[in-house]
Amino acid sequence: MTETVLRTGAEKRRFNVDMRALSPFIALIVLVIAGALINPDFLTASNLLNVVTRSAFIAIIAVGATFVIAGGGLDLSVGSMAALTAGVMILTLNNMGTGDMGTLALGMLVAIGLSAACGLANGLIVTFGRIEPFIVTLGTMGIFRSLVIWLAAGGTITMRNFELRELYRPVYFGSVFGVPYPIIAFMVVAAVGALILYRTSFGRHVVALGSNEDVARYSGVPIWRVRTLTYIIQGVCVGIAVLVYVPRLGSATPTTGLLWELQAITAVVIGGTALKGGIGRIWGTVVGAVILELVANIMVLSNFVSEFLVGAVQGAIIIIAMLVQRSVHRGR
Amino acid sequence: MTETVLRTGAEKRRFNVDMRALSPFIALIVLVIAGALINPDFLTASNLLNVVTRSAFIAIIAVGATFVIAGGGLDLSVGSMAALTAGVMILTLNNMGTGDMGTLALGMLVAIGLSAACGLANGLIVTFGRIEPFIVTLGTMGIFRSLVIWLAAGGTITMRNFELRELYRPVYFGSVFGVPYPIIAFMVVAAVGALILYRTSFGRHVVALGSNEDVARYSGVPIWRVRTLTYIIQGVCVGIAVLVYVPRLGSATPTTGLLWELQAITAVVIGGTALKGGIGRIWGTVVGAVILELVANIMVLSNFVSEFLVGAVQGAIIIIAMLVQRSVHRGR
Amino acid sequence: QQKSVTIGVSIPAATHGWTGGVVYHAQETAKQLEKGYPGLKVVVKTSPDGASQANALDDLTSQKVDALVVLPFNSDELTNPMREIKKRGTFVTIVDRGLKDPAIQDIYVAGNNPEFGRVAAKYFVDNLKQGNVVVLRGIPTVVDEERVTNFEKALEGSGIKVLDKQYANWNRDDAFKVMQDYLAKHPKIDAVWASDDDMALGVMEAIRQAKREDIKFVLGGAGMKDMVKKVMDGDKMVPANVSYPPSMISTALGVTAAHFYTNAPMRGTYTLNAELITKDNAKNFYFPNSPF
Amino acid sequence: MDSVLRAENISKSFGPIEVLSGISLDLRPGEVHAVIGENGAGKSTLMRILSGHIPPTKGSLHLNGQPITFSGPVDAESHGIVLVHQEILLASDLTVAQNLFLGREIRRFGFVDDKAMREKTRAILTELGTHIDPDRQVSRLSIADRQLVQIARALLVPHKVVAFDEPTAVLTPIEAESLFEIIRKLRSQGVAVLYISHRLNEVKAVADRVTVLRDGRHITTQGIEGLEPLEMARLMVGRDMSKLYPEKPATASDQTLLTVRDMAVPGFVENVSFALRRGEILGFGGLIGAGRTELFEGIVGLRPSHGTIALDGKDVHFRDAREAMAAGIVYLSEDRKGKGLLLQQNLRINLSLAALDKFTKGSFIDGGAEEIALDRAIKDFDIRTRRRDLLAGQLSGGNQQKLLLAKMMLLEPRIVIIDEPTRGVDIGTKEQIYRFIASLAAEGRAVVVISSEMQELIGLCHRVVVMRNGRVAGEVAQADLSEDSIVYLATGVHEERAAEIAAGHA
Ligand SMILES: Nc1ncnc2c1ncn2[C@@H]1O[C@H](COP(=O)(O)OP(=O)(O)OP(=O)(O)O)[C@@H](O)[C@H]1O
Ligand SMILES: Nc1ncnc2c1ncn2[C@@H]1O[C@H](COP(=O)(O)OP(=O)(O)OP(=O)(O)O)[C@@H](O)[C@H]1O
Ligand SMILES: [Mg+2]
Ligand SMILES: [Mg+2]
Repeated sequence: MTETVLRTGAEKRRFNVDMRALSPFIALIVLVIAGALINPDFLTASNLLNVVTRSAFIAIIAVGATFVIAGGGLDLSVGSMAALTAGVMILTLNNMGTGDMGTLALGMLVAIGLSAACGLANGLIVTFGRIEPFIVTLGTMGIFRSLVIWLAAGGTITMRNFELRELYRPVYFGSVFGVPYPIIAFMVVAAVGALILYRTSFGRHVVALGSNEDVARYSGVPIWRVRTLTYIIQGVCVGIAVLVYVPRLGSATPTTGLLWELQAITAVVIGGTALKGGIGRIWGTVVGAVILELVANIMVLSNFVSEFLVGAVQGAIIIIAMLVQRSVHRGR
Repeated sequence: MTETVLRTGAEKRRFNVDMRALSPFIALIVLVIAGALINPDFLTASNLLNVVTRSAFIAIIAVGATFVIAGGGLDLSVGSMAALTAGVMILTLNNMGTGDMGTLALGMLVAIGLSAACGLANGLIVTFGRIEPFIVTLGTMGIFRSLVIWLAAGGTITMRNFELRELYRPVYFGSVFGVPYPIIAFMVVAAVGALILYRTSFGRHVVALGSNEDVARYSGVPIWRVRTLTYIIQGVCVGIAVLVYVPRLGSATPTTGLLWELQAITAVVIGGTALKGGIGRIWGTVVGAVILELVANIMVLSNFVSEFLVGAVQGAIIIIAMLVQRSVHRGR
Repeated sequence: QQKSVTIGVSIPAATHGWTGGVVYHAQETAKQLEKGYPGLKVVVKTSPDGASQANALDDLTSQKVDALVVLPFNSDELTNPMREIKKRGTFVTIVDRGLKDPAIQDIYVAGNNPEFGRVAAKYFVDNLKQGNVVVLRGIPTVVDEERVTNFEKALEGSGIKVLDKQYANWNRDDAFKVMQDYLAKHPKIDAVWASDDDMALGVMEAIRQAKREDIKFVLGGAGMKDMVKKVMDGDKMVPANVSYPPSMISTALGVTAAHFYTNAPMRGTYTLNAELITKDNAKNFYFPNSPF
Repeated sequence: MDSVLRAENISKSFGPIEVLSGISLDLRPGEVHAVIGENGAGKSTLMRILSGHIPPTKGSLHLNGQPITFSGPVDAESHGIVLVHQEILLASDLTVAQNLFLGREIRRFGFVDDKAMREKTRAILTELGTHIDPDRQVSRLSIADRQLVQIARALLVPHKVVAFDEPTAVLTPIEAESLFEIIRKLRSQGVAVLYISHRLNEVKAVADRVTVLRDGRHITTQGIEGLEPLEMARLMVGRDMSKLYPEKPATASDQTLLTVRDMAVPGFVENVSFALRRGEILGFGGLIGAGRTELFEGIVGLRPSHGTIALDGKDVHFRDAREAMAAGIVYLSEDRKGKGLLLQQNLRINLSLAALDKFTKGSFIDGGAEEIALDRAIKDFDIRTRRRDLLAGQLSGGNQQKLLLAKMMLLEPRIVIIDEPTRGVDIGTKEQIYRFIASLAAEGRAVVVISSEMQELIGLCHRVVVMRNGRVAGEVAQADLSEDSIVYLATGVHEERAAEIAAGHA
């Protein structure tokens, strides 16, 4: 008899957990409906594809941020890291000069390598220096940003080789069966991220680390390695985002990636990952990134908000979206 | 017998604790020495007074942030809140028109009232909406910032009344016995803050809340009230900072207070308060704010860093300062 | 005899294309001038916002500079601090954004932001005559506000209608996004005022992606070399530009240095007006070595 | 040389304080070796040294006759030595199965094999006699369930030595019995079991040899034959412990202080009514999960609940613990680490937290008064701390419980609700706490004792209400108090018999 009581309890709970993971999607749907009401152009395929496509950078970066945050860390340097990586990648491409696939591949390799190295640096300082990640990555944020500005001598780093640009352009603007590459890229990154976070020991260890470092240590989790790896994953995600970013405008400026860190963290939190660590929701994060971009899109499409107040409405919408999510939880 | 063991143990322990609380001061001293080596002008009384004086805004705001963070919260909206408060205060002063003390006092009252109200809003949404403070205050950050932009119609809000400006100027530029008012202001704010945090039930409750919300709840701590109050204190601190800020530049712009939240949080963390809550070090925070301003000052005074790389050196110095602190802990 | 003069330079940090250009030119000119005038020392300092700039000014004056060349973030904010500095007898040169109290500035190298908006508007009136334009604004600042209000004022009474205006923060990425959204929202746009070359580049990518034929041209501003090159080459989408050279800081530095090393007093206002760059005069504005 | 693990002259100091001095201990395969001692005697510290969690300051360990030093708990585990901690060490955001296999996940094709882990988890939990859902998040388990998960985790690796640090403190007799079954099985497999408990009857039942520690020193190691609990208690405390329970105070009156009617806590408790009288000690019995904790959390406003509560005949409703406290009702949580004490703060701050108003002069806290109160609490509740500036988390488990008691008693409540008052408390202190509870009743206050220890309910209470599945199953009056009567009501076996008892005395 007790048996049945316990069982039903468990059933009920599992359902609840799903609701919780679903709630970002609900917020998304509410937003889409709101958007459609505000402007009929909103629901056109091209607009929606545009929005999702350009949420790709933040989504990809935020997948990495999900690892870092689920592991109890924080990375504020991603925006500057993206700018630096983009800058160095373009400089590499420019210096190679030739407009063939090989050059492009080399440039991509450099980008991924550099951003992984930046992530490694963050990870090592955090783990071995035992300094709050907030401070470490704030510091490296300044360092990376300055390096771009210095490389660009205050100006812009632009892809010079026209052939190369045309060769590379489709990576942002092209599509297969109507699905733009950036969307494919971020779905793949999210899927791989989800696979790693949910289906590997490493992912398990990340969450355990974020949940309770002592327990993780006693359980034989190699915490230093795991923590450093989360930052490296973050770095690699930044690198991938840069690969998709560069073909869009073909340049890196001192403003590239400004405030991306804030957007990435926001996407992660909207997606249901707790900032204190111990929970990681990759798909929620991706939805969070799309939500952010949607809100901005709706703001431009709507006609009744003065451009001065766009930020206010945007802020209010995000808070309201979170309240909606909350009430969904509690309603259950 | 046990008794004697008790006492000496206590002695030793207290010393240990002091070392930890002292480490920001050690970082400060190291920086001062570095500054003196880099430029002899650094050690002039006027330069040092300047630096400490202008660290006043961030220091005052960071005292409030210490409460919020010690209580397990976070407030990203302080920079925009400062801009909004400054804007509304100046508009009030302009609309009163008269250049007497009464007007000024009214303006000040409006400033404190408004910022306290902003803090209250943050607090209520966080506590009753049960949303991550990160998201809530990111939202209100956008809202407050937009409101300034809207009030300024994209331009600047400037104090028009010349008499009033002259009347108000000394609040930033004046001094008693050679100590500028802003320094007095921030010492008073810090002292009051320390008194509240360390010597009142409310302060205890804040720390308890940040350490473990459940324990606080089971111990009869009115957690909603306490949490909301920390945000209100943060608001009031922003208001006070604005009172010191406005006479300096006499205007508020859409870019006023940009990134102050980051600086305030950095000051708090440098000062030894943990971002996860449960510890609050007011004096450490103040030192943290001074350290930040010192680093910027040293950057301006030094002549061998390319302008493009200032940010990099600044970031590196902050990380190194934290490493120094850490090794001081561990050496003990 | 050796004359020892120190000039402090305070400018905004290189946070976007144009200010990046300013920093570059300031540094280059500083080197040249130091070479040209023995005994001259030029100290260049950048600041990320108005309050920091006030701090940097304090710090510079505490190092006993003879003259200050300042490109203020915001003239309202800096008027007071500059007055303090002036009182101490420092020679003051202001660039681009004039102080509220003109008595403070010994030399004023004026950029003309209202004119920047007006010149752009005139180009639209002259070349489009009739039609719909969309506007991308910069970062909410006085500079942006002066440009945009004067642009709109100058359009009044013409057949040109501003369909939409949004902030894109003088940032390519933001401009790209805002333009994508404009394109989704407005079926017929005749031209775009991007008000800045960085933003214009983002706008053009968005247009190219959407393959829209209705847009006749994009007018940027500030004379970035890539854009001037396009004007020179006769690009259909970029028929013109409005100059707003970041090198104005060089002019200011040169004049200030000359004030100390030549006997002629150099006080007064030097206006560098916003000028329309077209295919005909483009080569005068093209500096391939500048980073901007 | 037939010892698996041998400790020689182990000493351990934290700073200047030596908490273990010169302990030697040898463990033979196939024996259950109990370690007993007062709170703070150093039992847990010794276990942590044996299992590699902390290094000894002096002395050495020998595994199978070879000297060995462990680099950490993982190293010790790889040598077959595992420890079930006194405190719950689980990652609360992970599920049961994930915790069980943390750091040693089963993998298939490089990915974690959740299905296999779930099955194994279910199997091992069933063996422990529980049906915890392997996919349940640990933060949603009751403490008892968490303890079971922790035991399951320890038993998962191949082991030669298993140390249990007060495993039964949070378990009810039924679960404890399954655990003993497992311990006996381990013994028959040649595993050496270290067993710490304050329940001396259990020690008598399960142990082969007993080691007694007092104040960090080794007192004796003896075979279990002829060693009766009473003698164990004497060895531990250093004095005779003939009488554990005080006389039940005769102050139980007819004057009703608190009436609870139709109380419901959604999801946990339904339709509970009872009355509490002045000067009485009312017990609440039942199995784990019966909902006793939730009922009282609901009553004092710590959980959403509905029903009628009348205090002194007047209807009241508490929205939070503060209001309940103001009305003179305090609730002491069973979860002292999670809900009772701030582990990262020192004793003084913990002690005064609930009753801060009593320590404020003007608007400021009087630190001196706090220190005096701490001195008194240390004396009154016999909190064994060799340094008064420790963090609460550094106190031994039993002493944490005493600190929690001291903290709540500062409020001078009229109604005291104590959830598992003597969990992890040594027998000497138990006696003190019982006397203390009796004295509360004697002063005319009312006390509710929620306990899973039948003996405690029987020895201490005037009446016992027994709950089952969130409802009141019945009430046992003083004259009928016996383990049987409580167990019948709690489990619901022998339905007719239980109904009889309930009908006879309700
Ligand atoms: N990290 C630490 N720092 C300082 N003292 C400590 C620390 N850990 C434990 N102690 C002290 O060591 C002594 C022994 O503690 P231990 O936990 O071993 O006791 P115990 O015998 O397990 O008691 P209990 O039965 O209450 O669990 C106690 O006085 C305790 O306060
Ligand atoms: N936070 C929670 N969320 C969901 N279920 C919970 C939670 N805490 C406990 N439970 C479940 O609620 C039931 C009651 O738990 P609990 O053990 O606290 O009852 P109890 O009668 O007080 O038992 P005892 O006092 O003997 O430990 C159990 O089935 C437990 O698993
Ligand atoms: Mg113990
Ligand atoms: Mg319970």
